[in-house]
Amino acid sequence: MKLRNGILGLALGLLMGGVSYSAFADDASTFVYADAGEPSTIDPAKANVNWEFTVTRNIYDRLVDFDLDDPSKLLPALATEWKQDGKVWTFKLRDGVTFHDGTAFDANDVKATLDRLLKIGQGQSYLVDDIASVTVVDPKTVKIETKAPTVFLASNLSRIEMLSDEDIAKHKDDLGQAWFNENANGTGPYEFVSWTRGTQIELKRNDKWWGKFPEKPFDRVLDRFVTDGANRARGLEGGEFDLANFVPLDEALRIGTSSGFHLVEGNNLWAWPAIYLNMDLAPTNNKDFREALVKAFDYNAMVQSFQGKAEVGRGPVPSWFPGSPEKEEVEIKTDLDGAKAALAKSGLANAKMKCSVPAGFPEFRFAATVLQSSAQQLGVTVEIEEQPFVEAITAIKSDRSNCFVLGNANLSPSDATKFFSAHYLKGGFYNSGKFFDQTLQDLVAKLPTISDAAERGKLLKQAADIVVNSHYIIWTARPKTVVPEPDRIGGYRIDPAEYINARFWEMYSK
Amino acid sequence: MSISTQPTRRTIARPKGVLLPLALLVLVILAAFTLLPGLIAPHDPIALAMADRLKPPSLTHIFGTDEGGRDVFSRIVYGTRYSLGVAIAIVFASALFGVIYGAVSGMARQGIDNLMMRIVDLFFGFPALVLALAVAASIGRGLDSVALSLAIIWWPGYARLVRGEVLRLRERPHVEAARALGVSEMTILRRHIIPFVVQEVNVRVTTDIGYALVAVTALSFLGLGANSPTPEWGLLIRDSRPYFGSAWWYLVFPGTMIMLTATAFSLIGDALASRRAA
Amino acid sequence: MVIAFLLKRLVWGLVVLIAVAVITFFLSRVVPADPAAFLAGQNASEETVQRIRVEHGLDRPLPEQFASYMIGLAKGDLGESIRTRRSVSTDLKQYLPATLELLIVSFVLYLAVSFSLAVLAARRPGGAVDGAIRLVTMVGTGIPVFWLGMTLQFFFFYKLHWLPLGARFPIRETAPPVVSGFLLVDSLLAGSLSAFLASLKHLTLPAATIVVNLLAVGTRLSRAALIQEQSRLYVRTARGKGLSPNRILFKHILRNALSPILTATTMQFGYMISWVILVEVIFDWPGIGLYAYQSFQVFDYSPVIALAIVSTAGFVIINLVMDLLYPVIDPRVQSVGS
Amino acid sequence: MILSVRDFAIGFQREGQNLVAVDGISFDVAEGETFVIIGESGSGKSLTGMSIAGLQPPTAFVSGSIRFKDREMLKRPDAELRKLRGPEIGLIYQDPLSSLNPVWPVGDQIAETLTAHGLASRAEARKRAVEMLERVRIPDPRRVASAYPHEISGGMRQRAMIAMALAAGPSLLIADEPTTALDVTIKAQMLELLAELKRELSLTIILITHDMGVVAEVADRILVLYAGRIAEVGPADAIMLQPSHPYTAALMTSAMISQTPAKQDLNAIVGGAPGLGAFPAGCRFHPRCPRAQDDCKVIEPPRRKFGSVELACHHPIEAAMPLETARS
Amino acid sequence: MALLELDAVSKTFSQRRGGRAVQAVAGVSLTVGKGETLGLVGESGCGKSTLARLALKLVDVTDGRVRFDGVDVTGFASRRMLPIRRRLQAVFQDPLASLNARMTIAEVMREPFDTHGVKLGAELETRIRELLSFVGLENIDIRKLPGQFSGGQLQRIAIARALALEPEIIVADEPTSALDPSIQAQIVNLMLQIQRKRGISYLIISHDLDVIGHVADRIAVMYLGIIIEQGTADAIMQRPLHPYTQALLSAAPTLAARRQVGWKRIMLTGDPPNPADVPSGCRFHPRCHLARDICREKVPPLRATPGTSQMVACHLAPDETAQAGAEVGRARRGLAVAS
Repeated sequence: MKLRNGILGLALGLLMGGVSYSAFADDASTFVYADAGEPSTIDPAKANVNWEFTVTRNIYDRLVDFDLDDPSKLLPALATEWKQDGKVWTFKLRDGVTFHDGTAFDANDVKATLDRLLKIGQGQSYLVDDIASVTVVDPKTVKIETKAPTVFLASNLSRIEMLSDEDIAKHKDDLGQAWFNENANGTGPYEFVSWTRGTQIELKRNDKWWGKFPEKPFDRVLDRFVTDGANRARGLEGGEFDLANFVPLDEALRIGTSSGFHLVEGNNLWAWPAIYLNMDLAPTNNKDFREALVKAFDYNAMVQSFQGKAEVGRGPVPSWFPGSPEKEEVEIKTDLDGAKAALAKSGLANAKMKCSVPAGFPEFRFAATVLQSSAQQLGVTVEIEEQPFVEAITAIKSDRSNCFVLGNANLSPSDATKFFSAHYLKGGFYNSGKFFDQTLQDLVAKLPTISDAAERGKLLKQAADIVVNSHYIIWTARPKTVVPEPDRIGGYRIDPAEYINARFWEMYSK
Repeated sequence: MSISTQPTRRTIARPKGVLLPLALLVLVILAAFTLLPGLIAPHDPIALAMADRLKPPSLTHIFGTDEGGRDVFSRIVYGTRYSLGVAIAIVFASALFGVIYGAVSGMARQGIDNLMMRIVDLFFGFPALVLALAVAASIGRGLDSVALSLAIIWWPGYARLVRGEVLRLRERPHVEAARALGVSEMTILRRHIIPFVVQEVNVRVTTDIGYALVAVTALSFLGLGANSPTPEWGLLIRDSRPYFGSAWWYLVFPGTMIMLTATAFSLIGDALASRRAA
Repeated sequence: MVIAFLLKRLVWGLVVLIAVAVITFFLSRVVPADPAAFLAGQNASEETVQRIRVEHGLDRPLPEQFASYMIGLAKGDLGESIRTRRSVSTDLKQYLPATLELLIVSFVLYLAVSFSLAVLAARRPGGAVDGAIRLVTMVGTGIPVFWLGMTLQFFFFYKLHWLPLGARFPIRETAPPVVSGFLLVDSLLAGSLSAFLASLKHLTLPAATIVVNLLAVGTRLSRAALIQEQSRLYVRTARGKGLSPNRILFKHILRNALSPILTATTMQFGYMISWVILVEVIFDWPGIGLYAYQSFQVFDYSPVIALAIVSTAGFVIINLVMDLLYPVIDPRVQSVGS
Repeated sequence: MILSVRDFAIGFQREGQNLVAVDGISFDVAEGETFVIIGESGSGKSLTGMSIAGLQPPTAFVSGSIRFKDREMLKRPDAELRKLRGPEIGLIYQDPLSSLNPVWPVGDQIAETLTAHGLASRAEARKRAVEMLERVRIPDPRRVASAYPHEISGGMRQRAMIAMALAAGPSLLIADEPTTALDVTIKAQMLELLAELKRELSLTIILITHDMGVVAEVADRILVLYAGRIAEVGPADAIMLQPSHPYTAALMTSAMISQTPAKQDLNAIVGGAPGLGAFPAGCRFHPRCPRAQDDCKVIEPPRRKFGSVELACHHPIEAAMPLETARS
Repeated sequence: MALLELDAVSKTFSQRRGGRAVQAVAGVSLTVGKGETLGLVGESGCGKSTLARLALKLVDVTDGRVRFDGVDVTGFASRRMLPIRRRLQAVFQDPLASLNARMTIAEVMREPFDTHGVKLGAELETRIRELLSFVGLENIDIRKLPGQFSGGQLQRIAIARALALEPEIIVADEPTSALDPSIQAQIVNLMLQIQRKRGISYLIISHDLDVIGHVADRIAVMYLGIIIEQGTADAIMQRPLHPYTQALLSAAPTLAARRQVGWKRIMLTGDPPNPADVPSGCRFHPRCHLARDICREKVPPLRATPGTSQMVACHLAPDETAQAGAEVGRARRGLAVAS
């Protein structure tokens, strides 16, 4: 009896539901992006990692934009004009911009956003932590005063998303942290639709966006969370995804050169396997020992593992970065004899050391493997431990490990000091090996205040030399980023600071 | 109710066609891999040879090479010691502990027996992999912690098996006869109970080695086990993941090796079981 | 009698759950990692990190953290996930149906397949069919579950394009409105047969992976139970009554073999819960396994403990149900639990 | 003749060897008689009994012929044999507890004999089951019908087994050691019941046993099996009171404990019965036979008529020997 | 003095998980004298095997005392029992099961010596051979395992082992019932021969009245945990006084019965009752054809009957039972029933 009722109900449901719901709407204008992870938050004040930026960058706008091909060149965005006058920067805002909820964008939004960001102190706040105060001059003018004169403020603001002051006010109890974690209301090209936990975030195109879409843009974007790199590659190749990030290099090259795909190549900072050596823990606290490691390292193996799509780094600031002194740096080469001599000088023959590698990045693991193999030639034993990121960085910071492999994460398009702040300054989060040099500290503090580019270049070189000569870091390789893009779509450009971060508003179908 | 008066000849289990010999052959090969990897492996399992990076199977590299140009076959050969060695260590350690625990519980007074079995029940209530994950994560990564965490979830099976057998055997007439003879409890356990238990345990151990191997490689695959560049089989599969589409051999051979090994042990365990039944 | 038994089992289940909570709590806190660092982000200052630690109570002494966790637990609060920045209960509500759907489908499939194979094998023990089934299932169990998953993906998605790579529903399509959280049910409720079939298609590979891995043990145990029952004297009696082999199998042997099979099956469910983590990772299946695994990657404790508790609770419940089922199946088991 | 067995042989293949368990035996069973097959374990008595109902182990090979009511039973497809078991041939066994399905009520199992053969509807069969239980003298048959086997006593179980075997009205009942596992007092009840049922239902009974007391009580004719061959077959009185075959004689005398003065040695047969595959040449009994001579070791004794019995012995006990003197 | 004495022993088994406790043995007193054979007979479930275990101290009594050669051994721990065990040996029902299947016959045979610290050194094998030939196994291969011998041979081996330490008494629990009829007689004879040669005492437990009647000097009949009749073998076999004993004797089919014409056996109705559910009054009353009110109400004590050597626990014996008993005894011996 019960069974019969159940079947009846089911049949009824089929009949009635059949009218109201259809799963298979033919939707060609959907863009599926396979992202390497699921955001922990989509609050621009907290966004930390690529898959969070994927969402924030497309929903929100920034005051200024920059040219992906020449990061030193800034472009107008929400601000149409800006100028620096010592410690004070003035921004003129664009007219007629509205948030997705219909409210207008004005100077109050800028002030509320920056105040909130600095108060929370997470995410990208380090880019603007030299701001002293923000003042609304009039609805279309905002004045920002910094603690010391800084030439980089505008370029750093090219990474700061603008929220609505109404939203912030509405949720002011916790600075809107709970609300912004999973809700979004920006002025940007795409509008937040929904977040299906564990699966995807859906966006839809904002018709009223002030900017310009290409022809045949995508109306609907699905940001899929596909944590497994092989699955991202497989899905991209099989046509389930339109684009994927962090595709393993070998797979990217193979897919990109197969029919129906083309390769997009570019510079970036992210996949930059640098080996940080612990300055506090023996044996890597010995400078000669570090030198031995740096000289013994088989750079060629790294370049080969990147199938030639890489060069050897010479310092902390990549050569293509605005103002980089890299070209003037000495090329780093494998020098086994020099390494042996340095090791002899250190008196640490047969030393043992441990290396922590954040799991999930084959390039990082391989860099450690090369170090191990190179060190073996010196008689030095390297034990590799591959761990989740948090565990790995905790290990070196608490002196349980001698080295740590990491990429770079300077989000600013032209402010080279940000390379230093996180990695080489005291207390910097990524200063995992606890490097400290007072001269460098002073130099980095001084750099933004100098408006003469040539002068800045000189000081930058000086800072770079300090890092290089300390042998704190082994720059194993500086690979190019290679992204396979299906021929059916176009518009993808590599953001040098963020590995691969699709600007959905530039993407189009062919 | 008459008992059989016909002489029951001990019959050795008939090998199931060619499978058992094949399984034994796999075992011999594995033993050779474990004991003499240097003689069998044509290449160094660790040293990098970038020129040979990700080469498909050929005469020089019968299983192809990995992303460091290392010979996959040689890595598998050297890896036997890690993967199978750890699996065997886990099973032996848990069997040893489980047998002692189960025997003590089975011979103990009811109250103690109850308490001891409750503890075992507790372990059975846990989802195994979750516990292993938590243990391995908290005592740090590495094959030794994988071994420890798996042994922790593995021994209760033996304890329960052995206790059950001991309880069953304790009631058997030959044990009662020995008791009537005045044989001490320790001797009864040693001479009249354990030999029968061991038979059961042998079968279980053999089959379990295969399962333990799969479990070890699973934890390695999740990143809790061996560290690069240890050529542990599960880690090989983990490492091969980024080259899934470009280097099938890198994925296929270590997996096949695990499968062959586990199946061989299962087959042999089966043969042992049917021999016991005969 | 039954009530007393139920009560006893429930109390024991509670003991197990508390033990699991205690053990996983302490195990997870021993991990030398700082989840606050994850929250704070790349360039946060040490002060920010410290502030987050305080906010999440991570700075407090372990016994204190434990006490507040257990108090929360007693109120049904599983804590807060650092990674998702939501309460774990909310997350579980989201992820559990996916896992349950996968588990149930796999389990039913596993029962059906292993039982059919066992019947085939037990028909002529030691025969060619028996041998072949044994070998195939044995190989199935010898295949590491993650490797099998990848291999299936390789063939059925990559090479043949028959089945999807992973996930629960076609990406570009709109999933049916959530009612039960089970896509199979929801798509039927929404009246879409195509959605139902699509969800089924997505279930195929993950479920097959789990089933193939468990098959050997299940088939072997069912086969052993069937063979053992076949040699029982009541079977001779049934033959003496002139019953057909099918009638003997289905009316006599089956019901007798059911309890050992059920026992074995219950044990298998424990393994299934374990394998589900691996399978969800491989197939991007948005269930609690993947959820816990990803949380585990950033040392987000609460979801891991929650997974342990939830799966243990599942296991306890299944055991309980089985205990209640035995007397129904086998009248000899009168007082449950004896 | 309700049953006629000719040159029946049954054996097994073991390790490439053919092991013959029953080696070319012939006998007839007349309608309405109680025919007893006696033998020790390994003599092949149960195999013979089961083969009559077509229930020999599937791995066994058979030869010869077994004709039941003019139907050849050997080499007949199982589907046809099945139609005979129940309506034509009933079977009961040694261990009633394990011979009943533990998970079905007793009544349902009895009724199944009828429904499976399409002899009655489900309800009808259930009614008949209760009647059958009444027939086998079970007090309160209704309660027993709905009880599970473990809920009733050993004696009741064996009665229920008998009810089940007879439910479809067979003319032949094969009883394989039906009393062996039972207590003395129950055994007596069962023998009495069988005798009564035989009269009431005009059954032919083939009883397989090694219990001489049971034989003495019920047998009309006796077949003595030794190591797969017939030692002696004939009327019960002749065989029990004046055994001609040394084996039969020895069996009888060794079972006559109550006739032996207390504490005196019993008349025992030396040695033990040979197992399958270890049957001696010549007369299979010769290693244990006190009368054995050289010819017994090599020549297999042919079967011959000897008084009212047929026997296979080179040197039978000639004189009609009263039991007391058969003791040496 | 009695060699083995059970003084009002009881054994209650408590069942796990709140099941009802079962009193398997309820206040049984028995003695076995030197050189004497006591036969204990009863149906399955009457507690006779439990009694054997109590006598062997394999289980502890719930109540009562066990004495060996005058020594109260009731509370003896296993170490203190060791010297007693040397004098008190056991033989069990299933010889194959009661020998360790993984020990060779040689190992089986040396176990008593090892256990009791008897060091024979080189003589060990000779001694084992002697023992085996004593039980009629001259030329067996003692390096074989029990599985390679027949049941009869194994029971001989078990007996040889029991004899190894020259015990004074052997407790034999159903020593013949697992064997084929032709082998049973052999074992009975062997046990009788051993007694004649060694003057050993036996406590033989069996359900087979024929065997018990043949080998025992005295017989005790057990029903539902108690002794209901006890006396010399002759008396019990020829003139049983308890209706149950009579029924037992009468029910057992024998060869001799075939020759009795017009003889009607005493048929018991019903099944042996469940030890967990003991009837009131006389335990036998629900199955007794003579039962009356007193039987239902009053427990009959085990008492001596005037003019006989028997003890019987029946309200109606001997007056109402003596004649029937004599008839049963005569019928059993194959003598014509006086009608």
